[in-house]
Amino acid sequence: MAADTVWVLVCGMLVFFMNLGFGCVESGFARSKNAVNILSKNFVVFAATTLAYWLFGWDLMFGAGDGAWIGNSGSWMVGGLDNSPAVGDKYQGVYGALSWASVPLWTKFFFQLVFAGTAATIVSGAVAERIKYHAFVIFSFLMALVIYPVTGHWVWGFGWLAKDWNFWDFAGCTAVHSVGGWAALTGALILGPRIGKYGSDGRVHAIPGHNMMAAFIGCLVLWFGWFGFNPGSTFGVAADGGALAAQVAVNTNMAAAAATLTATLTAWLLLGKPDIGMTLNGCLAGLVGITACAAFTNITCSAIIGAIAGVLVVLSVLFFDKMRVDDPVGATSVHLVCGIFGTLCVGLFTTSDLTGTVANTPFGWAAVGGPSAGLFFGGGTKQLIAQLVGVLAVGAYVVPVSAVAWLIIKAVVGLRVAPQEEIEGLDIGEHGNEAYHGFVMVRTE
Amino acid sequence: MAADTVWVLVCGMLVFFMNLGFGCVESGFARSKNAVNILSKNFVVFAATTLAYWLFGWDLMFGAGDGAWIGNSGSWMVGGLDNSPAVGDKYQGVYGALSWASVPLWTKFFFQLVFAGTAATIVSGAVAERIKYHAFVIFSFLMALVIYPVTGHWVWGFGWLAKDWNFWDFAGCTAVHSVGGWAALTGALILGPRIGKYGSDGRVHAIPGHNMMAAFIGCLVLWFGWFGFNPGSTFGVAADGGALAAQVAVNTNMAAAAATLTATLTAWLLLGKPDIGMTLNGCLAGLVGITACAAFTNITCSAIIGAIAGVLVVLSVLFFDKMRVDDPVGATSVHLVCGIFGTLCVGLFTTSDLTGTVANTPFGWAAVGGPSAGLFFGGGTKQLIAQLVGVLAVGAYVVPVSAVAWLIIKAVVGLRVAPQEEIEGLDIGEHGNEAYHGFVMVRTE
Amino acid sequence: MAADTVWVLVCGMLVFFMNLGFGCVESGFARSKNAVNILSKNFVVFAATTLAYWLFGWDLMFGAGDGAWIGNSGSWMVGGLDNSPAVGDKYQGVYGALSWASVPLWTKFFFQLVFAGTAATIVSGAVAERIKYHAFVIFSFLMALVIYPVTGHWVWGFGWLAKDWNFWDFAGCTAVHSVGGWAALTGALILGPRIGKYGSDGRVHAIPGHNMMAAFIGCLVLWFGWFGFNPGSTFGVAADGGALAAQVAVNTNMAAAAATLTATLTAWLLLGKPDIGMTLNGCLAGLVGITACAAFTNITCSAIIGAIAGVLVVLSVLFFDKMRVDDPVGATSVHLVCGIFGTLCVGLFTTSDLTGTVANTPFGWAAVGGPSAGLFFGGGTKQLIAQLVGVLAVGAYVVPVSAVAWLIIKAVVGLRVAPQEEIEGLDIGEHGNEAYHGFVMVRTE
Amino acid sequence: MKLIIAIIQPNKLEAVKQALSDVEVFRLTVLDVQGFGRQRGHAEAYRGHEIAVNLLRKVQLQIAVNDDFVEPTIAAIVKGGRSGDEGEIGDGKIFVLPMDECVRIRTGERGIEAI
Amino acid sequence: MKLIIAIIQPNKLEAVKQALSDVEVFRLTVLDVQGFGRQRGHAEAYRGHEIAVNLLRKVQLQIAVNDDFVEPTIAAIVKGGRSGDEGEIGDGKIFVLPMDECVRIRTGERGIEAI
Amino acid sequence: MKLIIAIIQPNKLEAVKQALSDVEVFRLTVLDVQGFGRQRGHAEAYRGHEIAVNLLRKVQLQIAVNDDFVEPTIAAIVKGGRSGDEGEIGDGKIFVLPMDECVRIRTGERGIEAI
Ligand SMILES: Nc1ncnc2c1ncn2[C@@H]1O[C@H](COP(=O)(O)OP(=O)(O)O)[C@@H](O)[C@H]1O
Ligand SMILES: Nc1ncnc2c1ncn2[C@@H]1O[C@H](COP(=O)(O)OP(=O)(O)O)[C@@H](O)[C@H]1O
Ligand SMILES: Nc1ncnc2c1ncn2[C@@H]1O[C@H](COP(=O)(O)OP(=O)(O)O)[C@@H](O)[C@H]1O
Repeated sequence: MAADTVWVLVCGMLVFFMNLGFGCVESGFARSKNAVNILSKNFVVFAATTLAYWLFGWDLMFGAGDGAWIGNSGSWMVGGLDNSPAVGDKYQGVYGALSWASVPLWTKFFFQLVFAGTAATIVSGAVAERIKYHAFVIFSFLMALVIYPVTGHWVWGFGWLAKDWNFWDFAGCTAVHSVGGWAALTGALILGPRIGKYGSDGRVHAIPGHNMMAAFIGCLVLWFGWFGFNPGSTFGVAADGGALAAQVAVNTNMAAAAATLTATLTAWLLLGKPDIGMTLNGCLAGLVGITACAAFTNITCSAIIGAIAGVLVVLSVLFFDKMRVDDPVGATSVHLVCGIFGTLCVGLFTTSDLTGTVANTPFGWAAVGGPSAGLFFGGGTKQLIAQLVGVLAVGAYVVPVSAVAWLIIKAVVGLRVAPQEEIEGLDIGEHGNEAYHGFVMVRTE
Repeated sequence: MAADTVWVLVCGMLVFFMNLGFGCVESGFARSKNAVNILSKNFVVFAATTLAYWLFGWDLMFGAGDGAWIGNSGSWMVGGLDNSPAVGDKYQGVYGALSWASVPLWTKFFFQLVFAGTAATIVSGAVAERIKYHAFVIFSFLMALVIYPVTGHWVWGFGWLAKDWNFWDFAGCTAVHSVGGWAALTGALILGPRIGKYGSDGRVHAIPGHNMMAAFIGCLVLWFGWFGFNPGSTFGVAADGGALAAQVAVNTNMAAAAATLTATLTAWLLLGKPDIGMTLNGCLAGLVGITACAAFTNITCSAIIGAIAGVLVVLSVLFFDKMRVDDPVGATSVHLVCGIFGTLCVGLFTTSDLTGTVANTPFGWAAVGGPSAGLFFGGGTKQLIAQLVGVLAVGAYVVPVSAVAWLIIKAVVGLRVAPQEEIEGLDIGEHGNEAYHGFVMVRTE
Repeated sequence: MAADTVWVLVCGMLVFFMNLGFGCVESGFARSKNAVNILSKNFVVFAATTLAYWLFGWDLMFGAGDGAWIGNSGSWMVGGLDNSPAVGDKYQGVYGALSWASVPLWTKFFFQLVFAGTAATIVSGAVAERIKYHAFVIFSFLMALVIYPVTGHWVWGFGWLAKDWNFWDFAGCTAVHSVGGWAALTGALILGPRIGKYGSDGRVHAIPGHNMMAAFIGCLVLWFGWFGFNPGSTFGVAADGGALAAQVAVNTNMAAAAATLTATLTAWLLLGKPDIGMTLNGCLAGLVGITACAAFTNITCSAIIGAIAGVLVVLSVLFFDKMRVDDPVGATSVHLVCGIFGTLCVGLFTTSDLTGTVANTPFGWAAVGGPSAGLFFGGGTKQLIAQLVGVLAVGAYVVPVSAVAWLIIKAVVGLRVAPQEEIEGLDIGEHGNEAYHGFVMVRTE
Repeated sequence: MKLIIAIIQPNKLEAVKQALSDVEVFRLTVLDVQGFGRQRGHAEAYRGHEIAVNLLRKVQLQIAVNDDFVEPTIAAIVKGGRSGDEGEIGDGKIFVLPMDECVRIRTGERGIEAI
Repeated sequence: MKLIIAIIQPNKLEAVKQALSDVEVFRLTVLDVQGFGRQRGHAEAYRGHEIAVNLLRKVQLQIAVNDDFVEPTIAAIVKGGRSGDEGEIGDGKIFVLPMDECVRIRTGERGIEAI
Repeated sequence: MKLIIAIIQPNKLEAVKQALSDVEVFRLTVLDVQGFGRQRGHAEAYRGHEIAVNLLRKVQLQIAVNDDFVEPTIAAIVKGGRSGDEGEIGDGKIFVLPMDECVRIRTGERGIEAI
C-alpha cells in the first residue's frame, strides 16, 4: 500500500534527523574546544554506517536464517532475492523476517539503515572529548558492519532470540539502544576518564557543557525523531487504519513527558536545583524506556514506565560517576540502563496476550504474533524471562566483541589523543578548526 | 483511511516540533543569563501539558456537551466511549464533536494535545526573564487542565460558540493563539516589567536578545511547523484527494511571506533599518493571522491578510512598549493581536457561503458545515458578528481565570524572582547552570 | 490519490525546511559580524520568492508551451485553467507539463514553489558578507520571477530542452542547482572578493566561519530536506506503491554518505587534517550530484556518483580560490560544479532505456517517459549529449541574464556596501542589530 | 600623570561613568575581568556535581589623568561604585599608578596635553 | 624598565605588530578592551528602540621594554596605529608606566634579561 | 605598594592560585589576554588555507600587594606557573609596577589597609 510506504519513509526520515539531535546534544554537553570534533564525528558516523550497513550489515541482519545466530547465507550489498511488497505466502526471497511488511524492499532498507545509524551514533557521546577521530570512525564502521547486525538478527531477523524465546523488542530498546549503550560503555572504560574529571582526592569535578541551546535543540529534535522511531516501527498503517501507529505515538510522548517531569523533580530533590542537563537526559530516558513496549501497552503504563525511567537516569548518571566511568553526555545511563529497563518492561506491562495477533496489526511476523501478557497483566513471568535472556545475550555478545574491536583499533591506529591535545582541545589537534572563531572563550576551556 | 491517519500524525509531529521553535525564538530574544531558564521552561511546558491534557483537558474539551459551556460529562483520562474511526451516523461515543474525522481516537488526541501545548508555550515568552520556574510550570499545567479546554470546547467541542453562533476558527486563531495571548498578557501585567526596561525618565530601554541565530532557527521551525498546524487541521486528505490541505498549505505560506515583507518594510520605514526581530515577528504574525480562515479563503486574500498582519505586529510591539507592558518576545503582539485579527478575517474574507458544505471537504461537522461568506464576499456582517462574539467571549473567560490562576500561584509559591536574582540572571538563581559555559560575556549581561 | 498528495505535501515541507539549512550553513561559514545580515537575507528570500513565483513565475514555467522557450500564454497568479488531479487524457488546462501527476493543483504549486526558493537562496552564500541587503532581496525577486522559471520551463515545463532533446533532470541538478550556481557565480564575480581575502602578495587568507555548530545543524537539515527534494520529485507513490520513491531516498542517502567520506578523505590528504567545512560541503556535493539521476540509477552507481562529487567539491573550492573568485560558503562549487556533474551523470549512469516507461512509475510525462540508457550501460552518448546541451543552454541563459540583473541593481540602488561598513560588519551597518549581544568577540572580527 | 585602575561591580558601570562625567572625566578604557577577593562566589552545578565559581565577573576601568584629577576621579568612582550607603563586600578597589608619559596616537601630542 | 600600554583600533593590530617587529619588539600581550573617548559610537536598535553603543571595541597592547626601547616602541605604535596621514579620532593612546622589576617565570631570570 | 602583573599559561591558573594562597595572597584580578612571544603558535586551517594563530591564549593576574609581599608573591607565581622543573617556553612573565595609592571602594580606606 502506498500509504504504508509514505508512512515508513517519512518516519525513516525523522529517524535520520535524529543524527542532528545526537550531534547537538553531545556537542552541547561537551566543552567548546571539542565541539568541531564531536560534530564531525556525529556527521561522519552516519556516512560510515550507510556504507557498512549497505555492504554487509543488512544482509547479515535480515538474510535468511530462521532461528540462527547470523542471518547471512551468502548475499551482500542487499543483493538477495526479494519480491517485496508481496507479503505472507506470496513473499519470495531471503529477507523473510520482514516479509510481513507490505512496503518495497528499499523502504525496509532505508528504515533499518537509519536505525543502524542510531546505534552507532550512541557510542559517540560516551567516548567524547578524548577519542581520536579516525579511531571512532573505524569503530562506527565495524559497528554497522558486524556488531549491530548480529544481535539485530537475533531480535528482528527472526534469529534464535525471536524464534526460540519469543523475545520481543518493538522498536529497539535492546536491538538499538542497549547495543549502542554496551559499545559505549566498553569504549568509555577502555579509554578511561577525561583528564581532570576525577580528582586524586576522590572528588568528581563537574565539566560543564558549553552550549545548552544546542543541547535543548538536540533533545527536542530527538523527541521529534522518536515519533519516527517508534510509530514508524509499525511498518505500516493500512491494515488497521493507523490505529496502532497513533497509539504508539501517544505512548511514546507520554513516557517522554512523564520522564521529563520525574527526572527534573529527582534532580531538584537530590541536587537542590532543576538541572537542565538532567531534564534533557530525563526526556531521552523516557523515550528509550518506552521503545520496547510502545506497541504492547497502554497510555497509563507508558506514563509509569516513563516516570520510572526519569528517576532511573538521574540515579544512573550519579552512579556511573561514583564508579568513575566517565561518560560526558550520559549515553550509558540513557541508552543502556533505560534500554535494559525498557526491554524488561515488555515482560511487565504488555497488556494482553498478543501471541498470534498479527491479523489485527500491521506489525508482527506471520508465524509469531507478539509477546505474552506481562507480569502485571496476569501473564506470569514467562515473557519477563524471555526479555531477561535477551538482555543478557545481547550484552554477552556486544561487550566482548566491541572490546576486541576497540583494542584492535587501539593497537593499530591508537585510541586516545595525547594529553596535551586533550587539554588544548581536539578541535585544533584533530581538525585544525575552531568551532566558534571570533568568540572569546575563558581561560581553561 | 490510512492516508488520513498518516497525514494527521505527521502534521501533529510538525506541530510538536514547534516547541523547538518557540524555545529558540524566546531564548534568542532574551539575554544569555536567562537562556537556561527559558529553555527549561519551554522544554518542561510540553511535558506538563501532556500530563494535564491527558488527565482531564481532552475530556473537558471534547466530552459530550453540544452547545454547552464545558464538554465533560464524567469522563477523564480519555476514558469515554469512542468507536473512531467510524464517522457520521456510525460514530458512537462521547467525543462527537470530532466524529467527522475518519481517524483513530489516539490520532485525534495526539493532534489536539500538541495544540494544547502550543497554547501553553505561548505564555512563556511574555513572562520571560523574571518569572519563577516552578510558578510557570504550575501555570502551564493549569492552562492545559482547565483554561484552554473550556474555550476550546466552545470553539471546537461543538460548545455554545460553535452551535449557537456558528463561530468558526479553522486552526485556532482564537482557540489556541488568543487564548495563549490573553494568558500571556495577564501574566506580563501581573508580573510587571523587567528591571531596567522602562526608565524613570519615561524612556524605553531596549534589552537586546542574545542570539539571533537561535531566533532565526526558531522562527523557521515555527513556519515549518505551521504546515502541520494549519493543513493538518483538515484532519484528513482522503475525502477530497488532499485539495483542501494543499490550498491551506499555500494560503499559510502566502500569508507568512506577505507578512514577512510588510513587517520588514514597516520596521524599515518607522525605525530606519530592517530590524531582524521585526522580520521574524512579522512572519509569525502572518502565520497567526491566516490560521482562522486558511481553509475558507483564497491565496490573494491570504496575501492581503498576511500583509496586514505584518504591519499590525510592528505597530503593536511599539504600542505595548508605549503602554509599558513588557513582553520580551512580542508574544502578545503576535498571538493575541494577530489572533484576534485573524479570527475577524473569517467574517471578512470567507469567499463563499460554506454552511452545509461538509460533503466537499474532510473538514467540518456533519450538522454544521462552515462559515457564511465574509463581508467582502457579499455575506454581510453575519459571520463577522459571530467572530466578534467569539473573540470577546474567549477574552472574557481567559483573562479573569488566568488572572486568578496567576494570583493564587503568587500567593502560594511566589511569582517573580528576587531583584538580585533577576539582575544576575535566572540561570544561576533558578537552575545553578550556565547556558554558555566557557564563553566570555560582557559586563552587565 | 490522497497518499500522493500527502507524500508531495510532506516532501514539499521538507524542502521548505531547507531554508533553515541554508541559513545556518551560510551564516555559520561567515563571520559573526555579518550573521544577522545573512540570516535576514535567507529569511526574506523565501518570502520574496513566494510573491514572485506566485505572481508570475509559476505561469511562466508551467503555462502551456510545449517545446517553446517560455511557458506563458497569458495566465498569471496561477490563474490558468486546470482540472488537476485529473491526469492523462482527462486533464484539461494550461499546466499540461505536470498533468501526469495525480495531485491537486495547489499541491503542485507548493512543491514547485519551494524548489524556486531553493534556487534563489543558493545565491545568498556566494555573495555574502559584502552585498547590500535590499540589492539581494531585489535579485531574489527577479530570480523567482523571470530567471529560474524560464530555464525551468525548458527542463520541466516541457519546453524545448525536454521536447526536442529529451533532456532529463530528475529533481533539479540543472533546473535548480546550476541555475542558482550560475547566478551565484555571476554575482560573486561582479561583487569582487571580500576585503582581505586575497593578499596583494598573492596569498589567499582564510576567513574562518564563526559557528560550526550552526553549519553542522544547517548541513544536516539540508540532508534531511533532500529526502523531500529528491524522493518527493516522484510526485507520487500510488502508482508503484512507493517503490521508486524509496529507491530515490536510498540513492540520495548513499550519494551523500559516499561524498561525505571522500570529501573528508580528500581534505585530509590534501590539507593534512579533516576540515569540518570540507566534510559538510562534501555531503552537500553528494546530494547535489545525485539529484539529476536519483530516479534513473541504482545504489552502486549512486555511491560512485557521490564519491566523485565529494572529491570534486574539494578541488573546486581550492580552484575557485586560486581563480580569486571569493565564494564564502562554497556555493558555486557545491551547486554549480556538482550540479553540472550530476546532470551529465544522467547520460552516464542511467541503468536502462527508460524512454516510454511512464506506465511503470508515477514519474514522467505521458508522451515522453525518461532518459535513454547511459554511456556506461550501453546507451552510447545519445543521452550524454542531450545532457551537455542542457548544461550549456542553461548557463548561456542564466549568466548573461543574471549579469544584467546584477548590473541594473548596481546602477539603481548599488550592490556593495561601503568598505568601512564591510570592515565593521553588515549587521550594524545594514540592520543596526548584533547577532550575539552580550558575547565578547575578538578584535578584528 | 597617573593611571587609575578601578575594579568595580559590573552593574555599577553606568553609575560610575555618570559620576565620572560629573567631574569631567570623559575618557576611559573598560575591561572585562574576573575577581577573586573577599566576596564569596556562587555555586553552580552540572549534572549532579557542584562547581564552585569563585572567580566573579567584574569590570575594570583604566583612566589616565593629570595629577589634579586624581582625587576627584577617586571620589567619583567611590560615589558611583559603592553599593548603598554602607557598601558591600565585592565593591572593589582603586589602584593609582604613576605614569611617565602619555601619547596621543592621532596627533603625536605628549604629556598632559594628550590625556 | 617601562611598561607601555597602548590602546589602538582593532583593525590596526596587524600593522602595529608589523611596525613593532621592524624595531625588534617581538613580545607583547594583547587585550580586548572597550574604549570611551572622544570618538562617537554608533547606534544600534532592537525592536524599535535605539541602543547607544558608546563603548567601542579597542585593542590594548602591553609591552614591557628596556628604557632604550621606549621611544622606538612609541614611534612604531604611532606609525602602525595612525589612520591615514592625519590620524582619526579614536586612534587611541599610549601610556608609559615605570616598572620596577621583571621576572621570567620559566627561568627565574630578572630585570632587563627577562624582558 | 606594588601592582604585580603576571602573564601565565591558562592551565596554570589553579596551581598559581593555590601557591598564592599558601603565601596568604587571597585577592587578585584575572584577565583573559593573548600573548605573543617566543612560543610558537599552532596552525589552524579553514577550507584549505592555513591560519597562523600566533596570538596564544594566556591569563593575566593583577595583584596589588604591600612591599613585604612582593617577593613571596613572585616566588609563588613562579612556583605555580612553571611547567615541570625546567619550565617551558611560553610560561610567561611577571612585571612589578610601583603603586602610589590603593582605595577600597566599599569603605573608602586607603593605602596598605585597603589592599
Ligand atoms: N589586592 C588586590 N589585587 C588585585 N585585585 C584585587 C585586590 N583586592 C581586591 N581586588 C579586586 O577587587 C574585587 C573586590 O574585592 P573584595 O575583596 O571582594 O571586596 P572589598 O574590596 O569590598 O573587600 C576582587 O574581586 C578583585 O577583583
Ligand atoms: N585618559 C584616558 N584614559 C584611559 N583611556 C583613554 C584615555 N583617553 C583615551 N583613552 C582610550 O583611547 C581610545 C581613543 O580615544 P579618543 O578620545 O576616542 O581618540 P583620540 O585619542 O584620537 O582623541 C578611547 O576609546 C579609550 O579607550
Ligand atoms: N616584553 C613583554 N611584554 C609584554 N608581554 C610579554 C613580554 N614578554 C613576554 N610576554 C608575555 O608572556 C608570554 C610568554 O612569553 P614567551 O616569550 O612565549 O615565553 P618565555 O617568557 O618563556 O620566554 C607571551 O605570550 C606574552 O603574553
